[in-house]
Amino acid sequence: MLGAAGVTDPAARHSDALLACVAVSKQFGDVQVLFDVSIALHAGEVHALIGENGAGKSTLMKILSGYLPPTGGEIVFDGAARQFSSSEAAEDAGIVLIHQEFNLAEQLTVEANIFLGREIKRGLFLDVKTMRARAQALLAALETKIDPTARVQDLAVPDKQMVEIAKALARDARVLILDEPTAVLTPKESLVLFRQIARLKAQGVAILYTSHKLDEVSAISDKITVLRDGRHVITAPAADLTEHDMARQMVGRDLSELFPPKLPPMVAETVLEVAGLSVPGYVTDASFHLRRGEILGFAGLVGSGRTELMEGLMGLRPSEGAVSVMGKPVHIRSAADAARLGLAYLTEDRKGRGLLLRSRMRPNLTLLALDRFSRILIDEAAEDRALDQAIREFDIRAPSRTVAVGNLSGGNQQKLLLAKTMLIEPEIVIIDEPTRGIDIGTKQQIYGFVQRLAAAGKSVIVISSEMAEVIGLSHRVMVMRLGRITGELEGEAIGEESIVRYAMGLDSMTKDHRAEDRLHAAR
Amino acid sequence: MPRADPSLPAAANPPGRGPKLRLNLHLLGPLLALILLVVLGASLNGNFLSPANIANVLARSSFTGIIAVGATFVITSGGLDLSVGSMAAFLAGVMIMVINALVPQFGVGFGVIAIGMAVGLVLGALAGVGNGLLITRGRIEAFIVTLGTMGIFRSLVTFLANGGTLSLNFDVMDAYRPAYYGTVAGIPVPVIVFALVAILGELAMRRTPFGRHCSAIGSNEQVARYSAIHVDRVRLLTYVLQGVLVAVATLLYVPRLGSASSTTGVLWELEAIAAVIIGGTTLRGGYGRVWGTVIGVVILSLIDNILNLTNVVSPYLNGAFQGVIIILAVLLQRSRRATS
Amino acid sequence: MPRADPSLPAAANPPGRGPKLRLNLHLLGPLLALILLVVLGASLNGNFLSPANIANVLARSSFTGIIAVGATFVITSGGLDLSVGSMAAFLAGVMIMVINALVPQFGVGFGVIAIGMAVGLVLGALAGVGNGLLITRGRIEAFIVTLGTMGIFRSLVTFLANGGTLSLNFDVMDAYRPAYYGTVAGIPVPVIVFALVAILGELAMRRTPFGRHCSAIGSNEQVARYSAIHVDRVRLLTYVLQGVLVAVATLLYVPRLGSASSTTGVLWELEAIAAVIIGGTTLRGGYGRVWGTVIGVVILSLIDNILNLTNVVSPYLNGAFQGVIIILAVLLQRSRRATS
Amino acid sequence: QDKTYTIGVSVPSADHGWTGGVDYFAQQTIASLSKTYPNLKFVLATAGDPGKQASDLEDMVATRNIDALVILPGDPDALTSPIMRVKKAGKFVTVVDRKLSQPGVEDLYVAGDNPGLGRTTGEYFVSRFPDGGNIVVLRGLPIPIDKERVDAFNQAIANSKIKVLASQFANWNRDDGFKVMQDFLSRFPKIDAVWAQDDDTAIGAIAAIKQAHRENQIWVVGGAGMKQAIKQVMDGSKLVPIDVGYDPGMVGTAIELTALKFETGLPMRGSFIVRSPLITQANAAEYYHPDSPY
Ligand SMILES: Nc1ncnc2c1ncn2[C@@H]1O[C@H](COP(=O)(O)OP(=O)(O)OP(=O)(O)O)[C@@H](O)[C@H]1O
Ligand SMILES: Nc1ncnc2c1ncn2[C@@H]1O[C@H](COP(=O)(O)OP(=O)(O)OP(=O)(O)O)[C@@H](O)[C@H]1O
Ligand SMILES: [Mg+2]
Ligand SMILES: [Mg+2]
Repeated sequence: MLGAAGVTDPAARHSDALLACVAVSKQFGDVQVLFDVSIALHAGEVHALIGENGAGKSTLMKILSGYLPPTGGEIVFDGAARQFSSSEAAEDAGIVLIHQEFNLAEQLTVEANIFLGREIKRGLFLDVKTMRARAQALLAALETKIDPTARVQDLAVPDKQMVEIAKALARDARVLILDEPTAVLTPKESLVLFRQIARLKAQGVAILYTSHKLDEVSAISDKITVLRDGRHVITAPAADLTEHDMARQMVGRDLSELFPPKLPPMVAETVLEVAGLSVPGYVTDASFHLRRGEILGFAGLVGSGRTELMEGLMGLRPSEGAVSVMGKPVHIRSAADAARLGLAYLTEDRKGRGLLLRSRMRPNLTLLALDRFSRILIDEAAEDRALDQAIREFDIRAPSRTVAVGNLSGGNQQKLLLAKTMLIEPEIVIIDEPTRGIDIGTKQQIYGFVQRLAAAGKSVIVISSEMAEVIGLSHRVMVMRLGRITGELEGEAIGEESIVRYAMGLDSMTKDHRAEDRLHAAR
Repeated sequence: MPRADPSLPAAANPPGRGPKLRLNLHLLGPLLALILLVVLGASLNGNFLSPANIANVLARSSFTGIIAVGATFVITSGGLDLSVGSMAAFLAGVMIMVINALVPQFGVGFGVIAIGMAVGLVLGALAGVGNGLLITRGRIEAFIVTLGTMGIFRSLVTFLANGGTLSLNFDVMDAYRPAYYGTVAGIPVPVIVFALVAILGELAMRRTPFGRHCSAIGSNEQVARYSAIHVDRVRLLTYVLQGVLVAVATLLYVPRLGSASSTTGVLWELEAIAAVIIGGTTLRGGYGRVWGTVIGVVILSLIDNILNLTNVVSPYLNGAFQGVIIILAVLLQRSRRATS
Repeated sequence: MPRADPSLPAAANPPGRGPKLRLNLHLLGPLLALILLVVLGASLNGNFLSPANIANVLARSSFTGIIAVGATFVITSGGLDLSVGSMAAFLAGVMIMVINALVPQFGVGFGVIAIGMAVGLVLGALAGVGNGLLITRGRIEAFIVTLGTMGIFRSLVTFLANGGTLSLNFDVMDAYRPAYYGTVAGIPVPVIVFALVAILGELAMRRTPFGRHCSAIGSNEQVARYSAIHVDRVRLLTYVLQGVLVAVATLLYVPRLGSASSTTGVLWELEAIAAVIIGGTTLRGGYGRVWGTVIGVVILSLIDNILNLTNVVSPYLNGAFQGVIIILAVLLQRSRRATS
Repeated sequence: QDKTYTIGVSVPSADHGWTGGVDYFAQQTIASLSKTYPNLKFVLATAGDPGKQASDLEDMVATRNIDALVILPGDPDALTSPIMRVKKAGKFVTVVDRKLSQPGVEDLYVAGDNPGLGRTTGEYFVSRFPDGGNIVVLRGLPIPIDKERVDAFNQAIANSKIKVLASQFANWNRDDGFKVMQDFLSRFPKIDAVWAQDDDTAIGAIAAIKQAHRENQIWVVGGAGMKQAIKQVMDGSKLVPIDVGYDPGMVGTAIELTALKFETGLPMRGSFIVRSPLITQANAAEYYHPDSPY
């Protein structure tokens, strides 16, 4: 259905672009992050913007949608140079941005968020009935079952993203800009989104889209622009770029195979044994074990309770069940208990649970491992050394060491979070969505890092909604469904189809439920 | 609710037992505390439930009540106003002076009172504008601004009264008295005004964009800004509303004793904030409910009333009983919520 | 004014030219206000800069100063303690009663005073534990808990004093007096204690895990919890620290006036909170600096001192001048930061 | 005389009507004395709590070089020690109204008579209720002054048949007088009289009594001699039959006496007691000053 809109030659329509920026640059303090970037968006066209973490994608999108003023260059909208004084002005013109970071008022209901600032009124009063009905309709179109009267703070991360998308759809956009909308979505939900994008495109909406999932990019976009270090590298029809090309343009060199070959798992003792763990309301009776040097994947659909299981295990949620670490039964009542036993957990919610956005990198990095840096007083020099090392080891690209973490690009925040978690040198590390928002080059580094950890005798649990990641990394995979562990796969048996079978429940396993097929169908 | 994919669990509602029940108990928390207090009062003194006593308590609640409705909006949007008590004293003082000054010329009549009222309301709004502009334009913490204006208003009224008491002209007082002591259909006028303000406030909070914007700003200012809400304007409006409501409270206060002095309205700000929080609004902003505030105000008034209706161990310990009851009233809500 | 980056509040590092310069001005804001006040004072009265006056001002800042250091931790971790003033009165009352009761048996001596001090410190810690547990275990808003205990402590001291004043045995007073009026190397003892508390506080805030944990909790409790911080324990500790520091302030207060009554420590809580905020700590938590608080306290003391240096228009307007200066002091920092 | 003298005046801030009167009279006296004696300078400070008042004394000594201090100590026990320090610094000290906890500190004592106020009132109540009566007491702020008055009152009525139904703090404040009285009226069907201790409180109490239409069954005694109350006594009100004076103007007397010491060089020493007189319809005119704010 997407193909119906057709793709025209981009060069021919450059002049009649709906929204364009010409030679735009942007400086934060002394640091320039965009250099003379030009890009043109056309009605009825999906334009993808790709680049490494910190390349300036989000910044460019914010400039296009009036959230940030450019420090140079101009914005052309509808054929005329426009200076949007604020995001309101841009939104009034029909330019809508879905932020990379959540942009929802947590204490308000889903419906209130969707219509925030654009409430429908009857007389003086809100027309709650109409808004609720429309919200319901929008959410239904997105194939989610989110209750419009639920408070956003009670939603899971992917559901929040769907609300965010619904909010944007409610605003009658002429230009829709989406900043990594699928980073927190599973393939199934992504497909729903892509159908909406196709619908809007057919209606003549111009769409700018960014993602680190290059398969998606080549599946849905008509045109692709690559940014590297704040500079425009290339704009080309999607058909002309393979995923491999994209990656090379982004990184500036050829990338080797994404997943390094798996090392055979050591034949070693069990370091973690979980029996009958339940997290009331989320997980029932989960049992599994983890061996030294092993990478254990956890797969499942959104809402299958993987996060809650691990949070229960880590003492971050009330849970019951038997846990033993290194053969000794333990009671983990808090993250501190877990840390003492050598367990670390990297949260999937880096903004809400992972990082202090207003603080700098240094206090964030050492927060979890602070006792390693202090007798009575904190050794700030040692902290600085740790930061140096983290920046090197995880390739964190920050404009300066003193920048507030909230001003780092999303991917670099994720790297910092990873560095923070690893700083306690855990024996067992649980990584929830490790590469969320990470560019393809860095992904590779992270995979390599995980494998080195395992090779060094540490044990790793990887929760991921990216099937390829679970398959490519894990020695063994546990699959969850509806809060229960429904399957275990090992070695050769690990494969997309087998995982999906367990994740969906065997009986509902039919061909067109398969994520990969959907992706192709969308194209 | 249509389910798009039967293989997925219900997304929004966690599968735990009875989310509805939990919600209701959270909602009913302050009400429960109120009911317990009423039962306590009734068991301690037979006159507690007499219509006269109930009318007294409610009428007295009306001043801080009306102010607290305003405070609900201020706090919901993440602000604070410490100046309300002194502002009330100041407005009352000016109103009295204006009316007294007009009487020689215009005689005693409704017109003079109306002018006095109008002056009070306008001045209240202006005071709110002052607070609001210092906070939004000046970018100064609301705590500091309103601590400052609290001192300023209090000083001004002391200065105007020359350290003493400003008293309303005795003849005007007679004409104005019904505004506090009068009843309509057996209900004291201040209670009616309070009820009106509360109902309008609840409607505004729950059913108007303004109310929503207040919670959005209190919940996350940046999100509000990104959602095309004029954050500064809404925030300013909450302080203006607060100022106007302080003036409304003053309109009812003046006819009660016909005087204003440096002791008028002392600690009303604490009472108002406490009522707002007891009612379930969060001090950090983002969520507010006016009806809860109303119950909070009545709870606080009842505590005083009950202490006056019984012989406690020693009047020196009044404050201690108040403190304990306030904490218990809130603890009750919390633990109910936790165990349900 | 350049449009601020909407993606983050201006907290850590606002964009625009010269982040270094701006940072320094933000840092130096309260200091600047202090310097201006000193210049004002010196120009109004030649004796302002006399060692005696400076010693007086600093010595009397020490009470609220020491308390405000504690409040800096409480507020940084997102809490609030309204009970400190009444707590000080209560602790002073109990200390005096204990000492007076011991004198007949043990005579006047350092031992008796030491016991009194120990009782004060232990009781202060316990009071802090009480506040802290109600807040962390009881899950009640700090505002409500400490509003309640504020009433309770105030009542208790009134009760203990039987509505009057508790006075320290006059002979003990003679022995104890140097704790306030004495000097070491020319510096008054309370100033030395205050300086010590401030230095230790600044170190604790900036260079210990405890200080880091406080700001982490105040800035995002969830992040703190996920970072293996015992949120409730740290929060409890801030209230205990606050209680102990209130006790330390009381140890210096008792030898000054030798008495405690229901008027002791009235409004110290407001003064302490105001000092903390003037000093640059954010009321919503997440960022605190002890040295700023120290400057805030001195600024507040200086305002009183300066008002005593000259004949102002009317003593009734003192409060207005205070209010204006407080607002100006903060406005100055803010606009400096904005325009630089 | 060419030599100039500075007199420091420290009084409590106007936190209720009576202290408002004190502040007023202090300012008036200072204004008129400054005019009469150009060589006299005055420093006036008002304080809300004992700590602030002690600070004011320090400031007067350290920065204003006072020669004499006139002080109405908010809490005399707490201020004894700071006043002694002023004395030790060689200043002339006049204490007003309240007795310090140590004898012999002050040079001059212009004393009010708080127990006297309670006693006089109590005796009046006894005289009105030879066969007993039900009364309620509205107290002031919980500070020593209130206690002295109430203790003396209780002593005066101890051997009578008067029954104190209840007593509660009304903070020398009209609003609190109104509230507490409203509640007492709901609680007790039969009240014969009210001791409100203060005329402001009495005004609040009277408003509540009128609201309940019980003004013919109850009478009210306030205290301190506020002009409105004295007017009512003068007019023969049944509701307010008497008042008991407690003149805030005593501070003015003290300032004048202190000024005279410097102007006349006479040795000023000793105590002047300002009585708390019973003000009845017969003598009310003597105490009525319509121009005073109090
Ligand atoms: N407000 C700001 N202040 C200072 N630097 C900033 C600010 N916002 C962004 N930056 C910097 O600008 C650069 C570009 O960031 P941007 O968020 O645009 O990257 P991105 O391409 O979206 O990366 P990612 O894929 O990780 O999301 C980064 O180095 C970032 O740290
Ligand atoms: N705070 C919350 N309140 C109520 N329900 C929640 C909350 N957080 C999550 N849920 C619900 O709990 C279930 C499981 O959550 P979640 O989606 O995090 O599981 P998951 O398997 O970790 O998924 P993924 O890791 O893919 O996001 C979902 O039904 C979700 O809607
Ligand atoms: Mg980005
Ligand atoms: Mg998850």
